[in-house]
Amino acid sequence: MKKIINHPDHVVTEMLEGIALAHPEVVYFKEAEVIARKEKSIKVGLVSGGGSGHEPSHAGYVGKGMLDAAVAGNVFASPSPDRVLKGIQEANGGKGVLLIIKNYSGDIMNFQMAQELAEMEGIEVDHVVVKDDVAVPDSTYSTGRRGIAGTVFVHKVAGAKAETGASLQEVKQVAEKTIANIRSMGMAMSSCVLPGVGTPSFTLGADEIEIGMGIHGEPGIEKSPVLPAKEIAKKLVEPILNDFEKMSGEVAVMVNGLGATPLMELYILFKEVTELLKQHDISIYRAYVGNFMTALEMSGASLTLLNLDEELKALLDAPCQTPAMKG
Amino acid sequence: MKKIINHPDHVVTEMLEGIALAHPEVVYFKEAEVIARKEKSIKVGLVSGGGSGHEPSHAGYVGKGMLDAAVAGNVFASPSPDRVLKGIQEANGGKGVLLIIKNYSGDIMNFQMAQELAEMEGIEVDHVVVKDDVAVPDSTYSTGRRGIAGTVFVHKVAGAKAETGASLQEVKQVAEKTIANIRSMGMAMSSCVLPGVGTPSFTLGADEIEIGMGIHGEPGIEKSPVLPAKEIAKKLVEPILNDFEKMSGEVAVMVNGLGATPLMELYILFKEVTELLKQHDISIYRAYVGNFMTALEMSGASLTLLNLDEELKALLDAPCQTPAMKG
Amino acid sequence: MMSFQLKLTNEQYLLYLEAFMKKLEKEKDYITQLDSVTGDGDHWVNMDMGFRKLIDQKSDLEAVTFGEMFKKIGMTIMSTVGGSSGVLYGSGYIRAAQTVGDLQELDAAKLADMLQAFLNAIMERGKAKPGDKTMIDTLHGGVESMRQKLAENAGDAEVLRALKSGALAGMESTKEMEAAKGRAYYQTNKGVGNLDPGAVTMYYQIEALVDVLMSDQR
Amino acid sequence: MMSFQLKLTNEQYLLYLEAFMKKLEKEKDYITQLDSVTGDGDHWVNMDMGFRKLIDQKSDLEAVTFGEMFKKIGMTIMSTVGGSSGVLYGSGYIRAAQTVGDLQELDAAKLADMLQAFLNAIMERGKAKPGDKTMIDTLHGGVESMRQKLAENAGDAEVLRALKSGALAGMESTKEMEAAKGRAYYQTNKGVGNLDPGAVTMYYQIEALVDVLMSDQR
Ligand SMILES: Nc1ncnc2c1ncn2[C@@H]1O[C@H](COP(=O)(O)OP(=O)(O)O)[C@@H](O)[C@H]1O
Ligand SMILES: Nc1ncnc2c1ncn2[C@@H]1O[C@H](COP(=O)(O)OP(=O)(O)O)[C@@H](O)[C@H]1O
Ligand SMILES: [Mg+2]
Ligand SMILES: [Mg+2]
Ligand SMILES: [Mg+2]
Ligand SMILES: [Mg+2]
Repeated sequence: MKKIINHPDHVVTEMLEGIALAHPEVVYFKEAEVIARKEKSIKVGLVSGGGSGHEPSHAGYVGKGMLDAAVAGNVFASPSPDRVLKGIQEANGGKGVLLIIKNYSGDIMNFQMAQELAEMEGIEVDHVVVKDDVAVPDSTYSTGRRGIAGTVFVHKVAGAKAETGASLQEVKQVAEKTIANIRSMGMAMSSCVLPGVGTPSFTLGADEIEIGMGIHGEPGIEKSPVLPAKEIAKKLVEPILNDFEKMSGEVAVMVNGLGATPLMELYILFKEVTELLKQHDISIYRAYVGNFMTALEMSGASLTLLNLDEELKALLDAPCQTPAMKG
Repeated sequence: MKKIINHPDHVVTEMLEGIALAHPEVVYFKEAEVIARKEKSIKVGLVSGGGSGHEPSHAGYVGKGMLDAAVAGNVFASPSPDRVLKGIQEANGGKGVLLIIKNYSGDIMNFQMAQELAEMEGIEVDHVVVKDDVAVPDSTYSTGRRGIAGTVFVHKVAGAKAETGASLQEVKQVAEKTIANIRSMGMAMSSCVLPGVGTPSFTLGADEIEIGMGIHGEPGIEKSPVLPAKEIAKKLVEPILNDFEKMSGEVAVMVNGLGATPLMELYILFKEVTELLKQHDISIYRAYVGNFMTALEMSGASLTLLNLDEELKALLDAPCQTPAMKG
Repeated sequence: MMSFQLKLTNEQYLLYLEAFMKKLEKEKDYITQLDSVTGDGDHWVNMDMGFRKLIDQKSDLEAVTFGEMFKKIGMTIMSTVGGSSGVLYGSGYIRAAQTVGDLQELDAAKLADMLQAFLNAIMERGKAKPGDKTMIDTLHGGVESMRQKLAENAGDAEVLRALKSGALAGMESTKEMEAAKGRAYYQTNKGVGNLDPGAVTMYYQIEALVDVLMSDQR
Repeated sequence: MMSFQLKLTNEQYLLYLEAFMKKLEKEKDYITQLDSVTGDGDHWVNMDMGFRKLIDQKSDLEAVTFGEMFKKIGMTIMSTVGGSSGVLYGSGYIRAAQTVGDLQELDAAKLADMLQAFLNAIMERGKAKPGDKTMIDTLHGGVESMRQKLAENAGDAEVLRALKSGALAGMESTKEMEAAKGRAYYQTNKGVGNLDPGAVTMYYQIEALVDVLMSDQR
């Protein structure tokens, strides 16, 4: 295992220390493994989080226009409720807190528990659960669809809404609308290696890729020999389009790298996705190409479409200023 | 070879098409393989470029506050002078054009030829050569030090200066001051695979890393067993500090991933760098942690320090709006 | 023997925790192996880390109400056990804390209420029910048979014996179940033929509790 | 034979390009192998791609001044040959274009001026000099011996023969040189014992040019 780390037990702490050192606009709470905005304001607070290893998710999205706090678990393991509680406390600006949870049973249990603890402290808390991955109905860690890169769109949209001074109910509503309009699908070309384990989490043949693989290496739906970018795009676009009941004809597109895939390839994949969408008369309002929710050094990519209306467009376009997303 | 591509011969064209589709503020000139700003303004034009495979360098830095045009060669091969000429023509806003060249003999020859062609057309052109890599005095492709990730600082600083309406001479001056104050050092943990070749460019043992390796896989100065992040940081920081004749005590730091190294590891490395700099009483004015100048899917990282004065700080802080750098 | 009256005190609870810890230490390999077959193999490590921390902080748990004690235990377990079991036990304890409030002692009926609240919290948190091949089966088996004896107005000793035997039966029933929750769900054989590790450690706890309480009887 | 007067026309130049192309096609494996030993093995591919493109676009090069022709050739080579040789030949041709301007024919002195300009441009572009084991050695050898004959007021035929033999000697001299420029520089043996591929293809060009010009003489 070749990794730039000191000790597998310290990767999360040291990474978050690095994030806080690199980005003085956020602050790090040790032990709770929480990254929160330094400047507080009176608005609905947004908290997300989950296992580490998906950087820049979620600490990279803490800042103006997106999250107020991100809570990190150990690598690929949900953060415990007390950590999430700390995140909630830090995010609380008096107008309530919304938790954005990815649909993994560990995350669900830990975040909901934290919500109850926070409510016992008198903080108003609500939550939404992102389940954007159309690959498999249930998975190794989830009952129902997994939550993957589409979660970043929820951070962006809900974050922009909260920034307007909206109520917890209103922020939750737009988050749920966003979730209802997101579909994702991924593929992997190589495994990742957990720092504490040291050997690959799964293996693929020398010329094999897996369609539908999850961001922790959970099984997908199909193994296939290496395909041209054009064909990979089809394998990702089609199940997504088939899954939408109806579409507005205008989408935001995210082509997300899983960690080790060069940006060159992500742009090539994006180009192929564009062409397929054109064939379906779907136009791209905004595009995101890069590493948004990774799986350590896994190679591969996921595609996310967010079906847009005027409200979502405006919220996507609203300014944000976070370590990993600015504009 | 597992890559999300259609054909090795088309990777550059398709990638640049993807970039232009994803970022409507830039425009793509086919055949010349140039990405340029869509909106022109009367200012000194900035052009950079070089072989492809280093994304987001350089097309990702085209936009307000940084470059006006980026010229792409084939993977790891310099663009020909006619391509660079097209970049110059597109960047020319009437106040002259500055070429930011990385010190590789191919790039030097092709960019200087392009400069002469442009001058024959009556465009005022000047150039600077970035040679920030302290690892080796001469390399496989360069006479003198190689130009690597520090080049991005030159784009940022010169770009901000040009945006102020400064003259070509003034922009060149600040670019040269920046170059004189940049030092970089890299290390690699695995090879990359050129799309047209299909096999790794070099090999490292299962537990081996190479200090000082170049961004095309050019030999470094030392092979070593895998080291803890703390030790890797030392191997990068020390030769850089030793190379500065004098320092202001305030630096911008870039921890740059070579392509396949997870952001988690880059932040851990950054944390270690911070601690070493602290020991030397050097404070960090601004930090950049991410993939800025990659080498396809090589794993590893480079460190760049930019020694700052008030002018450089102000120019680093100036706004920019490009696909890969915003703020 | 008929005159045995259950009065669970804070002190006894700490004795019980130590008794459980002793048992757990002994069964390291067995529990790890069970979770390796159906899950990710970390159940023993998770439980051990959390309960060891509890014992270390024992002095914090002395001379407080049951409500406070359970809340503290819940919070410690939640943050140190980790994994599914951490949040499930945490939820159980925190709900139990609400049920027992500022009581200093628990009688048999209150113990049953407390265990029922514990069970309900786990079922809600885990969105699971008896028969899903989890720790729930053990606790549910124990609570059901305990409540039946209580309804029959049985003596406390009989009630406690029913708690233990019901829990044992519940644990054993997981062997032939197909997992519906937790990792084993996604294994092709769904864990049939293996006890569920969480069901086993839950039994160790009930067994230790009953044994500590009954030892007073002699 | 003494009365042979060199008058290089645009037509002849195209004949020469075709003659060179024929030679190049024949030597594919040889040139590739030379560049594989000292460089990255692409010199033949680079040259072949560029000069084939030139021949394809031959009609554009007919009936124009030497200045225009050389500029077009330079631009085509620059964008299609690629590698170091692309920009080096491109630079040579474009500088040569400036030297010959709107001439329709070149005499021996003008040809020498043109080749000198070509050589100077390559040396400046490549920051290299004779003795660095590059294409420069061939061209420099040819130009020097040509100019000497011109200075001696030798006849045109003799001047041309000197160009060719000087170039051949220049090319051959690269065999025992250590490379200072180009990739071979970074090889441990620095290419000693091998001809430089760029020096060889440069010789093929000079040889083809002289042969085409001399064939008129017969
Ligand atoms: N949703 C659930 N509801 C109730 N119990 C569960 C649930 N999921 C898992 N468990 C219990 O937790 C045990 C596994 O705990 P542990 O290994 O510590 O956590 P993890 O499964 O997160 O690795 C299982 O054996 C099972 O008894
Ligand atoms: N700096 C230089 N100056 C002059 N000639 C050079 C220089 N660098 C390389 N050459 C010539 O170019 C030849 C190699 O050309 P080619 O293989 O086409 O390009 P590349 O070296 O970029 O792969 C060498 O054999 C040498 O003759
Ligand atoms: Mg487990
Ligand atoms: Mg686990
Ligand atoms: Mg070559
Ligand atoms: Mg080459």
